[in-house]
Order: sequence, then C-alpha cells, then structure tokens
Amino acid sequence: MSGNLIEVRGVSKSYGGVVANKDVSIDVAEGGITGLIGPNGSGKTTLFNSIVGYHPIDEGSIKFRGKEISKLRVPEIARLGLLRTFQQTRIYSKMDCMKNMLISVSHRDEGLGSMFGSMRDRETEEFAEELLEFVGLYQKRFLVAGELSFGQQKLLEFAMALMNRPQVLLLDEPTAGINPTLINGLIDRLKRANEQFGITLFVIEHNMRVIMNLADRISCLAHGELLATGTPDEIQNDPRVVDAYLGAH
Amino acid sequence: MRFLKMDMRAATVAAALTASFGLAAAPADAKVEGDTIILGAAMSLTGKYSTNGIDTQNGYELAVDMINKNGGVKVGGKSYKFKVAYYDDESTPARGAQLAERLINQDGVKYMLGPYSSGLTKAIAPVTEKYKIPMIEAEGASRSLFTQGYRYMFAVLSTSEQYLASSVALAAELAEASGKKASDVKVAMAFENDPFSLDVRAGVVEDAKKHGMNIVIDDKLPRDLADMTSTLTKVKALKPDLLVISGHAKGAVTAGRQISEMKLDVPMIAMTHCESAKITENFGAGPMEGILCPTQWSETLSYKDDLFGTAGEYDALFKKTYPSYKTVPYQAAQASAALQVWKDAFERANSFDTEALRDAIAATDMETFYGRIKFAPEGNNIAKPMVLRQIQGGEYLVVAPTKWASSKVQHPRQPKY
Amino acid sequence: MSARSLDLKIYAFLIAVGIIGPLLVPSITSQMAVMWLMVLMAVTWDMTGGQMGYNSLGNITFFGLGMYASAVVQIGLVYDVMEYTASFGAIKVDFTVSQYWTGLVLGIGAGGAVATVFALVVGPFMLGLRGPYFAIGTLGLAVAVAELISGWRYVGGGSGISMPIFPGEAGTGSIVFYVMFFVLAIVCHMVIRAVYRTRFGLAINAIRDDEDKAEAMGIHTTRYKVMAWAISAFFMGMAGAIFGNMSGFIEPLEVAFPTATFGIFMVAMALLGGKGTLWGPVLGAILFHIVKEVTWTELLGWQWVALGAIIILNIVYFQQGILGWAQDRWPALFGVTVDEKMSRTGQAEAAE
Amino acid sequence: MLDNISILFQAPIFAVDLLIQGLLIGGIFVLAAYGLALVWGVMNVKNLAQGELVILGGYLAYQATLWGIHPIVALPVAFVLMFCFGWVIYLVIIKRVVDRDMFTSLLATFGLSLLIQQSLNLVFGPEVRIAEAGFGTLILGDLAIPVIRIVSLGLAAVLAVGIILFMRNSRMGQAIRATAQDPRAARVLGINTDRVYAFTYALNAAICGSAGVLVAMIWNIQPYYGLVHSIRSFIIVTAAGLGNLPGVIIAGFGLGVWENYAGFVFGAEFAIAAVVALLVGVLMVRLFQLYRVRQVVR
Repeated sequence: MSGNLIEVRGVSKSYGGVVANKDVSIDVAEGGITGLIGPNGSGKTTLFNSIVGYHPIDEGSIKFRGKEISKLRVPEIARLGLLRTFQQTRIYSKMDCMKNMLISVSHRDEGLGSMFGSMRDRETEEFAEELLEFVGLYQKRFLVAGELSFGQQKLLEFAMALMNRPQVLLLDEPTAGINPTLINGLIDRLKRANEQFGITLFVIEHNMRVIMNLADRISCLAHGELLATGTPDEIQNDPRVVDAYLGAH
Repeated sequence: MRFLKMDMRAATVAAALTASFGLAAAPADAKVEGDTIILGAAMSLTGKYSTNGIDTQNGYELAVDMINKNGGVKVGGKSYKFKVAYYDDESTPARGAQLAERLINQDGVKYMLGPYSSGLTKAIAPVTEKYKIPMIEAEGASRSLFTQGYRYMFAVLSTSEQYLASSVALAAELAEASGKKASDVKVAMAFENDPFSLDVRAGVVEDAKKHGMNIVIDDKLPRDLADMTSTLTKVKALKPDLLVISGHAKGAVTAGRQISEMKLDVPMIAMTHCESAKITENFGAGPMEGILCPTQWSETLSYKDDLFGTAGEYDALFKKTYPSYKTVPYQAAQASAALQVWKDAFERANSFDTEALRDAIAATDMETFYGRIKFAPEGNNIAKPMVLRQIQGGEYLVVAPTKWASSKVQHPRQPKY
Repeated sequence: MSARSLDLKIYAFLIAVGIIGPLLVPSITSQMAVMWLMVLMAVTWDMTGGQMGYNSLGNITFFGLGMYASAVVQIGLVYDVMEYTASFGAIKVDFTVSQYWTGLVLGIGAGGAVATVFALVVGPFMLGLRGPYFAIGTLGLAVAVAELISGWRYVGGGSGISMPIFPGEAGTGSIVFYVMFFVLAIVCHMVIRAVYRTRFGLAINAIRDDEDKAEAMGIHTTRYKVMAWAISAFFMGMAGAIFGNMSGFIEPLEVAFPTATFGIFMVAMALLGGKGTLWGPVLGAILFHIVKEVTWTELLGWQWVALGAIIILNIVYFQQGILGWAQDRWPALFGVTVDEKMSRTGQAEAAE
Repeated sequence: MLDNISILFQAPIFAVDLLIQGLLIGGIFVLAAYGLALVWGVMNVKNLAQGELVILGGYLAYQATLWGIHPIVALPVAFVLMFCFGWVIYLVIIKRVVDRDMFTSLLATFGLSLLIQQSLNLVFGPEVRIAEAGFGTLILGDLAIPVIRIVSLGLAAVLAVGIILFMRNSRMGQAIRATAQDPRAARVLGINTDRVYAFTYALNAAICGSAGVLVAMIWNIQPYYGLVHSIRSFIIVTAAGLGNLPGVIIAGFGLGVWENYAGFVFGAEFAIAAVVALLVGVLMVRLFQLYRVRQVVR
C-alpha cells in the first residue's frame, strides 16, 4: 500500500440542527478496500455525499491525493477520478446498455472540441463490451437499460463506474436489494475490479458477512461519530461496535 | 424488417405530402366567374380584432348586397355581381400576409379589399404590391402605409395621425382665446404600444411641437392593458392641460373607469374608441362629461350618395340588416364605402384589367354617405376630414371641425363625479 | 449501418419533395416555406426538449432576436436605424439589388449569431433551473424579452419595423425564401443528426435520463446543456431572420415573439410526432402543418379550441407521440434487440 | 425615469397613493397565488391555467351584470360554479397527470389554458369586459381611493380567513394537509387521496374564480389576459416557497406595490416587463439559494 488516497479530517455536517456527522476522520488507503459500517442513520451516506461534493461541509477537510476537495463541486470531483454509485441505483434508463457505457468514459481531459468527438472508436467499444461481459450483461447490451431487473441495473451501474477508469470508487450498499444467491458473484467482481483494474474501493455495507469478506480495513460510525477503525477482525470483536448495532436495534 | 420500417415511415411522409398537393389542386383563375367578380379579403374573424373584423365584414357584405340588388356593376355593357372571398387571418399579421399570397396565388383573386387594422394592412400591402393587385382598404389608417410608395393600395379613411391631432389644435385655439399662449399648454400622453396608437401619437407629437407645447408625460401602455393607475397618478401629480389617450377599446375602458374613480380634474381629455368602449353606458354620462372623441364618420353628418342615401339612412339600413347593432360602428361604414369605390372604378375603367382599374381608382373623386373620396398620389383619402365629438349630457355632439359642428365645445370639461 | 441508409433514403425523399413540390404546384410555395420553418422549429425544440429533457417554452425568443438582429443589420447598412424607426415607417429606403443581398446574407448571419450569443449568455443561468422551473422561467424570459423589445425605441418599439422589400420580380421572393427555409431545415436536421451521433448526443440523453447521475459521472453538464441550447438558438435565429424578411413587416408581440402560436406549435408538433426521436418532430411538423392548412380556415375560431384540446389529448393520453408509440410497439425496428451471443467471444458462459 | 423618481420625492403623497393602490390590488394576487400554492403543494401540479381560471371567474361576474345582478352577489355564485368546474377539470385532465412527471402537468394545464381562452373568446368575443360595482371613491385629502378596491380587499380577506379556518378545522382540510405531507401515509390512514386531490383542485378553481370576480370589478378582463395572472401567481409562490402562507401574503402585496411603482418609474410600457423580469429574477435567486454548490475557490 502506498499511502492514503482520501483523507477525511474532522468533518462535521449538520442539517438544520440535526448533526449528521461530527468530527469524523477516515483514511482510505490506495489500492485497498475500505469498509464503512454503522447502524441506520449513523451518517454513512452523509459522509459519502460530503466527500463527492453534494453539499458543503460545516467543518474539517477532505483531501484527495493531498488536494483539498471539500470546496469542489460534484462533476469536478468526479473528473478527478473519485466516483460514487448510488444506494438507489441510477442508470440512464431510456438509453441502451451500450450507450450507458459509452457515455460513462472519463471526462477528465475533455476539451470543448471533444464534445463532438466520436463515441464509436473501436477501442472504447471493445472496452465497454469487455466490461459488460465482465458483469454478465453482454447479451443485453442493446436493451434499454430501464427494462433490466434491479440486480442487473446494479451491475450495469458498477460496469459504468469501471468504464470511467476511476482511481477510487465509493459504493453505497452494493448488495442492497440483490438476490442473496447473486451476492457471492458480486463480491467476486468487486474484488477482481480492485485487483485487476487497480481501483481503490470505499464501500458502505450493511451486510456484515459481505463487508468482513471484502474489506481490509473497516470504520464504524454511530450517531454521526466515528466509533472505531481497524481490520475486520478488530471491528468484529470491538464491544463498542457490537453495542452500537445492538443498541440501534 | 428493415424494409418494413422504411416503408412505414416513407409511406406516412408520402401520404402527408400527397395530401398537401391535394389541397393545392383546387385553384383556378377565379377573378371573374360567369357574372360574378370575386374580390378577396383576409379578415380578422377570430382573435383579438374579431369584433371589429366582423363589423368590417358586415360593412362589406351590406354594400355587396346593395350593389348587387341595385343593378350590379356594369362592365362592357354587361351587369356583374360582386362576391367577396374571405379567409380568417386570426388577427395576426404573419397569417394575413400568407393568406394574401394564398388568395392571389392559389385562388387567382385579382381585386383585393383590405383587412382590419393597420398592422394587418402593413403586412398585406407588400404582397399586393408585389403582384400588382389593386387593393382598396378601409381599416388601415396608419400614415406609414402611405409613405412607402405603394401604387396599388388605396384607403377610403383618414389617416391615423389626424385622430387626435385636432384636439391639440383645439387646445391651442382655446388657450389663445383665453389669453394664454399655446406654448403654455402642458400635454400628457398615454398611448398603447401598438402600430395604430403610436401613429396617433406621432400626429399628436407633431402638432404639439408645432405649437411649442410642453409634453410632460409620454407613457406607452402595454397591450394587456388592465390598469393605468400609475400613469393617472402621474397625471394628477403633473396637472397637464390636455390629456390624450389612445389604446383601442381596452384603453378607453380602462381610462374611462379610472378617470372616474380617481376623479381626474384635467380640463381637456381626448381619447379614441369612446364609442366602442361604451364609456357613457359603463361609467355614466356625468363622469364622462366633456371627453373629446375623434371619429371617422358619424351618422349625424350630412354626407349622402345615390346607393345608400344619407349617412342617417345608411345607419338605419345597417341596423335593420344587422339587428344586433345598437349603434353603427364607423368601421362598417367605411368598409361599405370601399366597395362603392370598387364599383365606381370598374364602371369607369370598363375593364377587368388590373392596370386599368388601378388608374381608374387613382382618379376616383366621388361623394358617398361616408364623405367625399379622392385619393392623394400616395393612396390616402384627402377629401374627408376627421370629426371630433364631445360627450355632453351623455350625447356625442360634433364640435370640430367648425364646418360640421353641431354644438359649441365645452371647456374646461365639467364632469360630475 | 441500416439506420444510416434509412436516414439517407428519408433525406433523399424529403429533398425530392422539397424540390418537386414547388415546381409542381408553385402556388403553395409560401405555405411549404412555412412548413419547412415548422420542421426546423420542431427539430430544434426537440433537441433540448426531447433529447435533453429541458422543456423550453421560450425558444421563440431566439426566433425574435434573430429577426430583430437581421432587421437592424439590414437597415443599418444603408440608413440610420434610429431615424428609420423614429419615423414610424414614414421613411422608405430604396435598397439597390446588391445592397439588399449583402444585407440579407449579413442579416441572416447576424440573426444566428445574436441568438447564439444570447443563448450562451443566459444559458448557464436558465439551464440551472430544473424541470417545471425551467419551463416557466423560459416562458417568462420570452415574454420579458418581447416586452422589453416593444419598449425599446431604437428598434421601433411597438410600432415595429418595415423590412427592405425584395427587389426581384413578383413571386420570385417567395421562391427565394422557400429555398432558404428548405435548405436551412434540411441542413439543420443533418447537423443535429450528426451531433446526436457524437459524444454530445449521448451526453444530452444522459442528462435527460438522470442529470444528477451524469454530474456524478463527471460529465460537463452545464457545458453540454448550454451548447445544445445554443445550437437550437443558432438555427432559430437564422430562421427568424428569414421569416422577418419574408413577412416584410415585423413587430414584437405577434411577428417576432409569438409565444402563443409558434412558441406552442413547436412543442405540440414535437410531441405529436414523438419527442426524443430523430424523425418524430419532422413527421409531427409536416402532419401538423398540413392539417392546419387544410382545416384551419374552415374552423372559424374553433381551431384554437381544437389546438388546446389536441395538446391536452396528446399530453394526457398519447404522450409518446406517433414514432414514440411505434417504438414501444415494435422495439426491434428501432434497434432494441437481445444479442443471441452470450459473450464477445461467442462462448456460452454460465449465467450468474 | 429620474424625473419620475423626483416626483415621488417632491410630492410624497403620490408615493403613498401608489403604495395604497398597490397594497389594495395585492390582495387579489394573494388569492390566486394561494390557490396555486395549494395545488402545487398538495398534488404537485403546476397549474399554468391559473390565470385563465381567474379570467373565467371574471366573465361570470360580467355575465351576472348583464342579467342585472350585482357582481358582489355573483361572488358566492362564482365560487360554487368554479368549484364544480374545477372538479370536472380534475376528473377529465388533472387526475391523469397527477402522478406523471412535472412537465406533463405543466403542459397539460397550458393546453387547458388555451382551451379556456379560446372558448371565452368564442363566447364573449375579444373585447375587454368589466363588471361595474358602481361604488364611489373615498377622498382622503389628496388621496382618491376607489371604494371597490377597499371592498374587494375586504372580501379577499374574508375569503382567505374562511379558507384558512376550513383547512385548520374541517375533516377535509385536515385530510388535505395530511395528503400534502405524505400521500402514501395518508392513503394508509384511509384517506381517499383521489377525492382530496379533486377537492383541492376544485377549491383552487373556486378561489381563482372569486379573485376573477374582484379583478373584473377593479380592472378589466379579456380572454387573453390570463397569462399575466398566472405569471404573478408563479412569482409569488416561487418567492414565498410552498406551504408558507405568510410568505405568500407578503409576496403578493409586495408584487402589487412593485407593479405600481415600476409602472410609475419606468413608464407603463415596462410594467409587464417588470413583472416578468421579476419572475426570472426570483427564479435566479432561488437557483442560487437552492443550488447544492460548494463555492468554487481557485
């Protein structure tokens, strides 16, 4: 591992009096898979939103590769190579899968001229097809994305994120709503994405089994505050984490 | 599959286009059919001018009827009847221009009658001019129509800058009579922001300048006019000697109501469209007392001709033919006059040739129930004056010009709010 | 590609119709000119409305601005505009033939340019509004611009401007303007079709489907949105310039900024044909215009009631439009297919 | 323009006059805007036919005067008739667009506005119409205030208070408020949301219609005058925000005053431009407020 890709330091965020995050500090190591857990309403998604630029933070700093990003806006952060998927899966529902993929290329170095550049060069198309095959949607590539099943849409969203060749991918509950029999395949693909494509992952997950399997470091939030950080084993055995989960139930 | 798709789309488009040719298959050279002379007109039968458009159409139709009943039009020893082909221009200039093209190009019309309003006439005149089709119009009063060098357009009515200019002259006259200078008169103007009213305004501005008067307010009223509180508040603040207002019927309604509500004490108020706005009926004769209203024509004037008789007789005939009218709008009278000019021109030219007809129209000099008609080289009627009437005791009495005046002007006005 | 050859065939057909139509039936030349204008309006509206999901009710602004820009340029070349308009049309300027043509060409160019610049300036603000706010905002913008122009004395305010008179023989003017509209409409559609095939096309579709997602994926959304509006504006501005010259007399509320007629027609036509499809707006515009020309004059006032009813029926009961409906009915015809192959290499892979 | 401003300073009585006239007319704007806030907030329908409902109410008052009925007597009748009309419109059109995307409701109501405009034009013709109440003018020193404006502000207030009490206390009012907060929860609680929607739209039509009666007595009406009224309602609701009744009231009076001052200072030709420009301005301000931006530093 070669240092931290994302460094969150002392971030606080409240919505009209309700404190969602309070003094949270988390590091996301480059090349690794970092997990974020916590009971419902513990501020996980708020933290994600703060990182990717959905709202201003009240206090603290967020750095990406040492660069302060807490004042940048969503597309700018995305163009740096920091991408997120949504808890409620979001794809372009009226376009076919292939087009969904093609428009998801990185917009990092896009100039005004390339707005009207061709999308149909062989290399891009092949990469898109490769990724669709990777998630098992090759067969459906000319179907309208909105007509795929929920699980398939989730896979498509994941493939779209990979198409962007991000440096780090923030996944908000990738297994939520997915048929349990498919979960193992998904975990496998996430791991392969991490290994093959070298993409750092930062994952919110509810399913303990999944996250323990997947992540190499895990942070736990409760009531908006960072409770603990450590390896899966450490977290699993941390009484405060157990309390937080039990207390929340 | 692909062929099916193509065929389907192609077939739809093809069907659509065939239909568009189908519609064009009808035209014929229709200037004279049998014993009927076809005149064409784009008319505002719907949209915001439709009331006046229909007045105009009724005027046209009444005259067509009377002419056809009384021996028709004699050309080359044969008697012809008039018939007017109308299209609805929806009160929009762009549509009017298109329809004029359609009348001339598709329907083969060679003789045109004007549409309603200056705006429409402005849109149509370039078309008739282009095709060298003579047009006699009765409702486009804008002076700018007669500075374009149009050869084929003639208008039976007085141009719009004369509408309220006479009130400025009257104000100057009254000021001098009371020992003041005309240049002391303060004028307030409120004109709707449309071609007609701005033309009226141009006449007022010109005459006010001539007398060296001071224009203290120059407001343009919006077209969706519902409230002139802010303008009238300004009037109260600046106390002008003359307030002139023009904004079609809606301007007169709004002004009438708010003059009464705000108890405006301006000594002289002149505005257009008092009659069509029915201001005395709506707001009472008392508050409206002394307001000056210009008109193209009045049934009390002593004009007369052989077809309709006197102005009063035209008035009676019109009311009998169209019983829904309580008063006859001058728009209808001038429309009827336009057809009399056509008849006269056909008979003098004794030909259907458009050039010969144009020359005959240009040489028109005739008396009608609507007044004398004689065209300037530019095409406007220079023989008939604008008449200024004043509301006195709920009646519209002619006060200027002196030749036709039936009573003395009341000054300052004495409203009873 | 099959879609491509089909498109080429339709173009060939439309061009053939466009050339043969007026030759065969010269008397409908100006009606057909307006038909091409309608096609252009529907196609450019659909670019933002259908393909990008930004339903503008104010694209007519570009039309009017183009018209006024061309008027100022054409008259300004040979005369002082202020004096010309201050006389309320009393001054008649005689343009020489070469002055007229230079003015016309420059005027159309200026029309396109001014409208484009306007779109580029207000675009970043207006296009920040989403959904209904955008529709209401653009409607407000159109009304505001029209009112401001009608209060602006330099361009004649409410009394309008008389345009230079076409110098040629009677009848040739309508052919010239016909050709201009025809060429402009076809070129416009070709340009738009071409840009839909680039990254631009995918990007605006993505914005339509989920703008937040598009932002989260790093797409320069504002840049694409403004560019799309500017392309519409460019063609609408030129069309306005031509229409002004064809009309001969322009004024703000009814000729230049007819929000309640052309402004609504373009939406209705695109919806009728199927918004968000390549040929839907063309089909909708042609059908709408033909029906309008054939029936309009017979309906005496009811046509407007009918128009309102059609919009309601269209939007409430038949929102996808003709081609949209066809696409739902026969998806395979529009390229929506399941590939038989399971993978790129053709080997069957065990499904998840 | 500067001359006009200087008049206001030299003779402040006219500034007061404009202020009073603006406030008096603002009350009517509040009514129509409140109706819009209601349908927008409860059923998420952006009703572009708002102005046409106002104008329709005005024509009812006009028709009443033709029959010799005083327009104020026509007010409750118009309220009831417009309520029924609104209910029918809901069943035919609005019901089918409630759950659709927002542009659908906007465009469908735009179609409705065309339909109403043009039907009015066919029935009543394009001329401006008025309903004359025949009240006098109240003279207070240099101020001349038409009594009808005071009366109509009073009527508007009575109507508004009545509606607010209704929303607070009646079962239907509570159901409407519950549905506005969470339609699904309301349905679970056994509220017939379809009926609630129908009632809300009908109530909106009735409120607009009543406002229209007042407009016909104070200003004038014409089939095509609806759009400006719609735009006014949108300005007020956008500026005030949904569900903010005090905000609607303040914005409504503010708009009335703004119109009068703008007409006085810029000249009447810019009065409508000033209103519409205000709409665009308000939208822009909202845009910057709501924009989920982080300030761009660099």
